[in-house]
Amino acid sequence: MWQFFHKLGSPKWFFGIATRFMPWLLAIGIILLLAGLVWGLAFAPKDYLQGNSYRIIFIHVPTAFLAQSIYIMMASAAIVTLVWRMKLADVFVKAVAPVGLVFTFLSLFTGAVWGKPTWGTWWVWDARLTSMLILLFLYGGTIALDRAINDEKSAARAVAVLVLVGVVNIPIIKYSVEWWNTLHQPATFKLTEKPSMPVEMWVPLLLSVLGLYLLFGWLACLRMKTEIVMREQKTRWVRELVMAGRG
Amino acid sequence: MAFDSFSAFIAMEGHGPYVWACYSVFAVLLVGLMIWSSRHHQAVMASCKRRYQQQESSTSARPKQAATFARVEVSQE
Amino acid sequence: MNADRRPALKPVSESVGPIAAMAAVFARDVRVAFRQRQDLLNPLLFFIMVVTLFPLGVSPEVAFLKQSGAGILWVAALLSVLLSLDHLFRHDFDDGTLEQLVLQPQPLFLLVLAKTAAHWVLTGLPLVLLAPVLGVMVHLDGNSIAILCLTLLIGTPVLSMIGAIGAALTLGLRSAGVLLSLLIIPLYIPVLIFGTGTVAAAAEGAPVGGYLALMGAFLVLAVTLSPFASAAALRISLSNS
Amino acid sequence: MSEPLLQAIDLECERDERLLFQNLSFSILPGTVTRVEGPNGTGKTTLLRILAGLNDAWSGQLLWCGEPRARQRESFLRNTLYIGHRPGIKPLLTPVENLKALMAGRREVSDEVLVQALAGTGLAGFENVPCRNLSAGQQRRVALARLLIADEPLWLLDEVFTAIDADGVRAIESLLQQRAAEGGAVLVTTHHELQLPGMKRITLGAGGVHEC
Repeated sequence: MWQFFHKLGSPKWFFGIATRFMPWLLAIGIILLLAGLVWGLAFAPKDYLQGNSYRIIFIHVPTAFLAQSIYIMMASAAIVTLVWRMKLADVFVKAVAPVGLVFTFLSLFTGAVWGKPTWGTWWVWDARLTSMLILLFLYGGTIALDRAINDEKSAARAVAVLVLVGVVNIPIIKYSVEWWNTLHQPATFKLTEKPSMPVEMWVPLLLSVLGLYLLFGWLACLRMKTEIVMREQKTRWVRELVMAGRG
Repeated sequence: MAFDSFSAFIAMEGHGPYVWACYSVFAVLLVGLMIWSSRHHQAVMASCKRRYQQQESSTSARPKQAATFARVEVSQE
Repeated sequence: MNADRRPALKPVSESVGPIAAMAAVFARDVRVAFRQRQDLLNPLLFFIMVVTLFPLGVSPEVAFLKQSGAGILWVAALLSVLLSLDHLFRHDFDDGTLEQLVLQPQPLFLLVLAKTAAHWVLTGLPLVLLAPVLGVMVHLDGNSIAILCLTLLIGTPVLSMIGAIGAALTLGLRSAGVLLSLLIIPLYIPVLIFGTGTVAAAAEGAPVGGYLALMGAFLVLAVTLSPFASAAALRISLSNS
Repeated sequence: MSEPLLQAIDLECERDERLLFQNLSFSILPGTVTRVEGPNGTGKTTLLRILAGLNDAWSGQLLWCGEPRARQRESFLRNTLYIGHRPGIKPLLTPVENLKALMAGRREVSDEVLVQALAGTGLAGFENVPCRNLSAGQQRRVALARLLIADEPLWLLDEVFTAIDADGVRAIESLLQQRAAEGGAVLVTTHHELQLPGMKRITLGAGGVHEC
């Protein structure tokens, strides 16, 4: 177990594994995502309440889901960074934060555009959208802090502390935003909450969530590899790898 | 197929602009992020390679110069 | 060699206890602050000025002010706490007292807790005391003012506690002030929501005991957890300097 | 009798992509003065900050009284006195208040002792003047007054002689020597030529900057 853990922390081992898995992640990810989206766009039945605008769900929900789970993953990696000082963990936090930011932005953007035909306005201070907006701020903060600290190791540890503080706050933020929402806007109808979703709707949704997850895996591997090469330039194995043109 | 024709598919009963705007922004950002990340990776690899090659060509490190605090002559024109 | 004078290892148990060490840290910060009273006044003036901007910039109508007064006061208090946070560790960092603080044979999180408590007494508490005056100026009624002060009393220590984490993380960085705000404002949102929401609920005649208890829970959570995060962040920032 | 207080094994530190030192091993024994030497930028201050426990960016082993330092942090901190080149003097407080605050977490010291210590550094009569009204050298002396009352067996002093006049330097030299004779351990970085018999040396950056 400990040996496995140690191996998992070795950048060299990760580099090899990532290079081997990345084509599969990319291929299966693209296939699943395209299948889910085409199905959702063209074949799924239209929603009896919202009409065709609901088709935005097939990208809104996956991006929102990814945005939240990326933050949770970052927090788990942050614990590993702080407790075990594992190199790969802070590489992960740094590599993945901008991806999380982009996905959060996408879920906000799609949510806002969806709001126009549904509520007749681009932006509603709805609980979900507001929470996502705050999540966007949290991502922005981690990236800004990371950029501001020159020393890589200190930056990684400082960001880890910030992400942990953030993840403790996320449930509190969510709860308080929902309470605030009921205080100011009693009973608006929610974008994604359906009493029951027919199979023709949730299967493509599931496909696109899975596809996007795999593509995120590909992105994370790629960006981690870049980060590893930058950090481990002085080691022999990176030198051999770069000179051989692999990776 | 939930639509009768291709033009109905594009129009989506008036919701087309919203749906297609979302999907296109999504596609542009996702593909852009993927391309940018892989370009960046290749650029980092290339710059590392250049640095290694430079190091190999100048194997003998320059001897360290002692500080003299000599004034630098600047021609006054 | 005189064997008697040989410096022996001092057991930790014989050094000063953590409570006395915390008291010393607290007393020094308060003393330094009172030697430079202008710095104490600045957040208060800022608080008053921000509140003044709303009647001037939005509307002086009584109805508007009555409705938004609590929110205005809360936002202004939040901003002025934010403004003062930059100094929390900066002077100590610049003159080296922070290094000596970290090297004290005491649990660092307790010392950080003492420093943060001093920060609240010097900035948060005066804001709470000033709030009734400004509450009258924005036409809040007596009950609302009382609830507002109560929420500020519970809420401003939370602001100081969370803010200390940000101040420790951004210590020694360029443009630390702006960065600090970016990191901390999202974390302030729950306190702001419950602070103003409680006043709004009270104005509608709803019972507010539960909300106040919830804010108290925030305070307990902040006091128990944030000193650890601040202490860890301080170590990281000092290690980097 | 001469078990090392602090022992460094294979210390390595990299800072801003630059290897400062590597495979650095030494022991600090009671009753010795050790000088850390090296040109500017070779990591003297960094080494002292690592030894003091301020800098975490190192690898290798540090033993305090034969055991890993991380496991007995409080004992290490209680028995080590570090004075950095930012000496921890608040300009708004008086010398007595400053010293009191600096000693507060360690042990209680009466005001008379502090006044005596200040007099010993040549600051008699300045006890109650805010430090911002003192010169740089005088402020430095306030910090160094701790050396006159310190009971910590290990002293880590970074650039102690900065801004101190010639007489002061001589007096501090003899203080360090006396301390070593009593059995204390002192580690200093300085650019002054120290005239101490039996002084040990740790030389950093030998053969220029380490290049990797």
